[in-house]
Amino acid sequence: TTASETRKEQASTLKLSAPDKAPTPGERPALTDKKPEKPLKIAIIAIENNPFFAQVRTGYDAVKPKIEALGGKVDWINAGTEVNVDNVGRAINAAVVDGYDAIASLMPGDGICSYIRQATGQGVLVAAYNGDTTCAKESGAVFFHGQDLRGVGEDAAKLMCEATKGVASKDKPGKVGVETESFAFQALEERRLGFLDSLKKNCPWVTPVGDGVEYQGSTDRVASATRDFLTSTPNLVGVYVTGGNPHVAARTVASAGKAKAVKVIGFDLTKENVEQIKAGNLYGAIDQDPYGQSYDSITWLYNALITGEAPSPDYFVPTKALVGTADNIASLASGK
Amino acid sequence: MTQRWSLRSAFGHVEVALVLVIVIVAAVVAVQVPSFLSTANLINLLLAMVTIGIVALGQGFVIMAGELDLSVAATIAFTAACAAALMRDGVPVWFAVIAAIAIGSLIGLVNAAIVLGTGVNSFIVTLGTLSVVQGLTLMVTGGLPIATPLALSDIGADTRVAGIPFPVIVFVVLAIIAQLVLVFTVFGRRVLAVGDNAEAARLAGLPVIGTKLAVFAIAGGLAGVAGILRAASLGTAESSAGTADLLPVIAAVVVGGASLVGGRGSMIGVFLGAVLLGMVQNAYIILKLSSWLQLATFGAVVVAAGVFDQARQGRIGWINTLRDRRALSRSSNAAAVSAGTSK
Amino acid sequence: MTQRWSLRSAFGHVEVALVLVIVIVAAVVAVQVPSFLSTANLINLLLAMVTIGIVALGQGFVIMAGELDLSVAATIAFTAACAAALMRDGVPVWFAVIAAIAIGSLIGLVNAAIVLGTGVNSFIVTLGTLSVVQGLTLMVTGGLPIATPLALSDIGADTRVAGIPFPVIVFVVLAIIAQLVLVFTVFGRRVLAVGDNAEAARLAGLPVIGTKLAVFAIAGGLAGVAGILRAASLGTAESSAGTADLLPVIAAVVVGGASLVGGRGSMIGVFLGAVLLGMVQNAYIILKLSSWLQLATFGAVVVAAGVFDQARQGRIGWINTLRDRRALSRSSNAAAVSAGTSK
Amino acid sequence: MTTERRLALGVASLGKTFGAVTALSDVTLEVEAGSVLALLGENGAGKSTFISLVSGAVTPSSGTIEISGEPARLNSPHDAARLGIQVVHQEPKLTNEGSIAENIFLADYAGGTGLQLVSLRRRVQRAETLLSKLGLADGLPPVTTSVHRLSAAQRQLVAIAKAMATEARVLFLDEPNSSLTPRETTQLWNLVRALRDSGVAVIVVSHRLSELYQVVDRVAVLRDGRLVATGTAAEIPIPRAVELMAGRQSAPVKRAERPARGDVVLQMEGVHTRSVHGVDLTVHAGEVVGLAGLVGAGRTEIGLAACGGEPVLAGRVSIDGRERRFRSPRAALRAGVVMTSEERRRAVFASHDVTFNIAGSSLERLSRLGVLSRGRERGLAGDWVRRLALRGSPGSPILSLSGGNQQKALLARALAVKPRLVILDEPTHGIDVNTKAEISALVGRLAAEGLAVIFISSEVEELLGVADRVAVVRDGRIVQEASGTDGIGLVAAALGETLTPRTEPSDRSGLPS
Ligand SMILES: Nc1ncnc2c1ncn2[C@@H]1O[C@H](COP(=O)(O)OP(=O)(O)OP(=O)(O)O)[C@@H](O)[C@H]1O
Ligand SMILES: Nc1ncnc2c1ncn2[C@@H]1O[C@H](COP(=O)(O)OP(=O)(O)OP(=O)(O)O)[C@@H](O)[C@H]1O
Ligand SMILES: [Mg+2]
Ligand SMILES: [Mg+2]
Repeated sequence: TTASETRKEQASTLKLSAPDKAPTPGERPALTDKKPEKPLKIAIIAIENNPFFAQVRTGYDAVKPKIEALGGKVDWINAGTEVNVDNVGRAINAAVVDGYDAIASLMPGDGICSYIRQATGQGVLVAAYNGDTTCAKESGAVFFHGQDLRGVGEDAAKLMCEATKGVASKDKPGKVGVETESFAFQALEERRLGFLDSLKKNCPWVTPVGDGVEYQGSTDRVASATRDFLTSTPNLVGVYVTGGNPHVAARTVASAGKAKAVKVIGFDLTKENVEQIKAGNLYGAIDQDPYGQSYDSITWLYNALITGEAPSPDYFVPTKALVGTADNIASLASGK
Repeated sequence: MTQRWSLRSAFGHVEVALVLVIVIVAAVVAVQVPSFLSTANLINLLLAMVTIGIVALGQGFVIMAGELDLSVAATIAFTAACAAALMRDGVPVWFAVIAAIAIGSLIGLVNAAIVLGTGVNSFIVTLGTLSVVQGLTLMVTGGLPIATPLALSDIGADTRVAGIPFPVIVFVVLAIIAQLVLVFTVFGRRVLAVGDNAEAARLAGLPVIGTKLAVFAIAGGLAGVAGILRAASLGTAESSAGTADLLPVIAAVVVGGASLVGGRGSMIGVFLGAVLLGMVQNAYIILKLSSWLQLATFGAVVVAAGVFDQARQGRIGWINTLRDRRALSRSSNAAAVSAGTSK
Repeated sequence: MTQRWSLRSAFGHVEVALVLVIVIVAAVVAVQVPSFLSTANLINLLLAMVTIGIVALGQGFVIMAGELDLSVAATIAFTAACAAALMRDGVPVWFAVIAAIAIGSLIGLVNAAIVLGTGVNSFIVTLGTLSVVQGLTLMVTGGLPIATPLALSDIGADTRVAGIPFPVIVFVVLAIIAQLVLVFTVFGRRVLAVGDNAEAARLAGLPVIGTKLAVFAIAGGLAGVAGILRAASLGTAESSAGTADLLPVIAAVVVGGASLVGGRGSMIGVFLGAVLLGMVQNAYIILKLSSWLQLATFGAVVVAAGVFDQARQGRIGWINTLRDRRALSRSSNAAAVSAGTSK
Repeated sequence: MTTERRLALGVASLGKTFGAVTALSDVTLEVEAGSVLALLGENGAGKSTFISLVSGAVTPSSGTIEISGEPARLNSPHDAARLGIQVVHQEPKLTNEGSIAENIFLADYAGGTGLQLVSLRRRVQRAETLLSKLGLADGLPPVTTSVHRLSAAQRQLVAIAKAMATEARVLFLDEPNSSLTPRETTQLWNLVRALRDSGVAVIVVSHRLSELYQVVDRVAVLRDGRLVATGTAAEIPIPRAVELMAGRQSAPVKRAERPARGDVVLQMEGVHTRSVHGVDLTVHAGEVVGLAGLVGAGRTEIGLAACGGEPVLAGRVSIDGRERRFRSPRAALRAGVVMTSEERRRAVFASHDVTFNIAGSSLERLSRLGVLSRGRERGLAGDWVRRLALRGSPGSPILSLSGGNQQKALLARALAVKPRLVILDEPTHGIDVNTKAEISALVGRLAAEGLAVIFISSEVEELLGVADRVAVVRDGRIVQEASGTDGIGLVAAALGETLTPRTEPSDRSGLPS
């Protein structure tokens, strides 16, 4: 059989009944108390080498004992050290071979959907988390739990507009430096492009410096690009960081004595980012509920395996996009 | 001496040594997780190394000819992006496939032309073109993936012949062809001669320039093949697929026993090198190793393969000396005894 | 002929060629954006290259001695993480700094010991240890950055001496020391001799093993220095297992004119190579280049620096041949005339 | 002999400059088919350059070349090969990893698309056939052996076989016998005669004039890149040729008077290495001990064992009466023992200048607290350049020197450390007659000052000229020692060969066919 035929046959393999309403973001979903009839195991595919995934790991650590108390089994599979299609795809394949009944997988890019298709084709229940949403659904994933990347890019732009109210206006246009981890990484491009679009819509007087620059995972280059923006752009009012380490940009702005004039916005409420928000160096960071990305996804997968019920009538179950700024950071941080 | 020779003929080829390492690793893993040796997993393992493996075959030719091509890592994504863009614009699939391979070869030819025309070390030239090709990929894709048409997936991983995914078949066939070319054709011998001693090759009238152009073109073309197969399997051409492949590709070639200064190597070795690396990556997922152990294990296997190869060739000087000394003292004891009697 | 010679003596050194390339790039950028040449921007530019530059000095010694050390890219993060962990546990700052450098050197020594003890190519060995050290970093940090105490930032980017950030001063001083060591000391000579022809150096009574141990130790130690300075500037030791620094470090050395096969190079060249790379990265922010042009420009400058160096040395074969041939046809016309008369 | 004069090669006003150096200028020369021409000249006279130009490896700066009466434009060695020009280069140009057979037939890979198939078995057969036809098979291991396992002499044999593998009209031999022993040289000359009689023009470069004159018909002498004389071998006998090469009358080199030998410096007792089996050897201060032997006999290995270059597996090595276990040549250097390599390319620092190469072993002496005194370094190099009449300035890149002058720089490196014992492995390899005499004299003088010398050479005559004692090595053992002027017979006998009496240049007899 050729692949085009198989692909057409898809989507019919999994039959779940959908509940009437979507779960409320933010609240932790309830785990069904039913025990599995036969041994059952669930895998979450992730990586483990950065602060964001450390938070994802805490959600996993919390849900694992609960499910194991019921007689299920949950495993964390390290896909490697870098989130890319090859690594994650390899891990999905390995999990299928290893006989997992359900897999929660990272979404490093559209390419991963072919692996998901393979897995669902073999009757494995797959959920997608963290990353892109578009093609996984057609590939048979039961739900996607994560950020609406373009949406949060737009949110970040709105936040930037608000942050720069005091320093830029129609009459006094300002510039924002964009730093992206990679121009070629899909999720980050969504965040970057969403930001640029929305900036144009919401406060056209704040414009980006070129397309932005790429820092390829190097903190040195976050720092140096920030310094370069500061020196080369007199009317710089903001810095937007799409990937990891916005706290480095915040710190660099602060040590240049420009924390008042230049607002730094990024993603994720990691320890370092929270500190910089508290210090007033990072204006805000948009969180994507990393705890829930694992906790919720695994819970829903278990429920689906036991009850045959999907978490939501919709495929896309967004995480709560918490925006952490100086105003609410104390309560947010203590709420964790 | 005889003992050393018999040992050498047993482990006479890098291929045999690698097969041994592979068997050992496989046995160790299979004891922990029996499903490691299931057909499905073995197929996964090969499938995971198709891209790296095919590109490594091309890199193998380049390295054996005494050069290095870092840019292939970017060519994989670029050719796939070009083909996907062409198909999106209505060009027939077969034509786009040929175009991808041709574009890859063209990049190879440009690399070779710069290297040969200016005498700049190929490491520097291709370090530069690596970046340029990455830039071109962004220009074509705008940073976002381009979906490929359904028809292309007929050459993707989901198409199986006798249960084996099509890309794996392509990889194996290409490895065999590459090995035959290297060993049995004039071109293959030229590659090794040019890589070994370009001056000697030139003086013997071998087409040094032509050979170097060819190896770079082959490397680029094979990167195109890899790019297309990857896009076909994934249903999309990624624009990122970048420098993550850089080191594994070179690692496969050198673990496969090729000399980094050129003149020596085997394509079956490259194939086995890729399989070994793929296997280790697969194993640590199956064994659920923690991140740090994954990295440490991977590194250790690379070093171990290198050491094993040296030991096999009897090239570890101090081991040889120790052995020789022991052998001699044994025989001279015997001699002393006989000398004692004769005196 | 004389003209070529005068040209050569003018561009007699790779340093001069690089300075020229740097001046040209700077001029081109400054014409568009005058602030490019502001003190603040020039300091930014140097500061951005401190990590890469310092590590490149160490890599320079290794490359000139005929080896390669890929693992330094991971040692930067590892040493910083170890130092940060020590400081977190209450160890005094100065001690942690020394420990970081010592740990870096130790990793270098381990690399050298494997290379020398087994004869495995240093590319393979350090490809392996690169991965192992990345693993160890994760083991130490658990993937989380470790904050460094405020006291450490006294040697960070925010501390300025005469307006110049402390790390930049360290970088410049180290580059000068490295150049002096290379040119004026016995050790420097040994490095170049060993890298040129290790077998000859051995028979000539040079301490080949000692020299190679030393260059790897220096490279590791300087990676430690770079790691500490980075942590001091960022206020935190990153655990990222990335290899983002790998290629730039090697690029700085080879753009700086060192021969990849060893035996030839200059530390001022390495310094200028790093400056050139940093300048290009800085320039495209200043010039607001689009994403794909950023990559393409970077690549083009790397290739151009290589070509410039070759041209300076009069090593571009076909240019020489053209010139020779033109000279020949002129003189053989003359000869034909005289031959014609003599017949 | 032949009635019609057929020109195989003609050059007119040929010249070549490298940068500021004029290597060859205004050479006009004709070589007949079916003749053997000796191309003579001191080191750096331009012999190799001449060959490079005529064989298409280097583009001339001026002049014209005719092959078989046709003007030829040689853009590559391939062009030259197509016109029937074959070269045995001074440094064998071989691929290291390739087998002997593959190297011999390397040129088979020259033409075509590259998609033709190669037959490994046929290549091996052809190589074996060719080698036994040429009589070179004895000196070489199986033809499937990789070249990197061969000694310098064996590589030279392969290079000769390689040149003979194709039908040549003009054959250049650039120092083909420089590491060959008399037996192999005789074999080679037989080959040359056979080729000459089949109408090939052979041009031979060699500094071993007495060997060379056994085979040549005509002689051409180069000096400083210019052709200074041509004539038959009878017209230019050896002494005249030597004079022409030097441009002056050369005083016969007298053997320096040496005081009685001093204390024992080196004592080897029952030394074993990989290929040395129980060697006893004593060298006194002020004594020159020669090591003679056939290719692969183990002379180099004995030297290496004495200087820490090869691990000693058993036995004792003592210096000045103290037992030493040198772990490396460095340790030996500290004890005053140095060795020069028989192979130039394994000994030069190729990307550096003459000064760097000469000072290589003396760095510690030229420095204080690890800081090198460049002034003293230059002084040292300048001294030795003068003492050895090295043609080239201390600042010139070593590779721009002619082969012989590179050899001098290497000699200087070893002697500059003021050793107690120096082991010279083929030190006059590729060195011209006058310089060779100078080197012999220098070695004599140094010995007279108390230096102990081991002198390894494949030229028996030279050995007997310089050595007080000659030890003959066979299969890793010392089988005979001889001294005095009548030693030559003994040594020759021990080597298992009769030294051919010097044949007259016009002698054409004794061709095996
Ligand atoms: N590539 C080069 N660059 C600069 N100078 C060169 C080069 N090749 C040769 N020369 C110079 O040309 C001159 C002739 O050298 P050549 O090698 O022809 O001498 P030769 O007669 O073969 O000497 P020998 O007997 O030592 O081999 C020498 O002065 C040498 O230094
Ligand atoms: N690297 C090596 N590998 C294998 N065999 C070797 C190696 N080096 C030397 N041999 C062998 O050791 C023996 C002694 O070699 P050695 O070089 O000492 O001889 P030699 O008398 O100096 O002769 P030559 O004229 O070839 O220099 C030879 O049989 C040679 O083939
Ligand atoms: Mg010569
Ligand atoms: Mg020898």
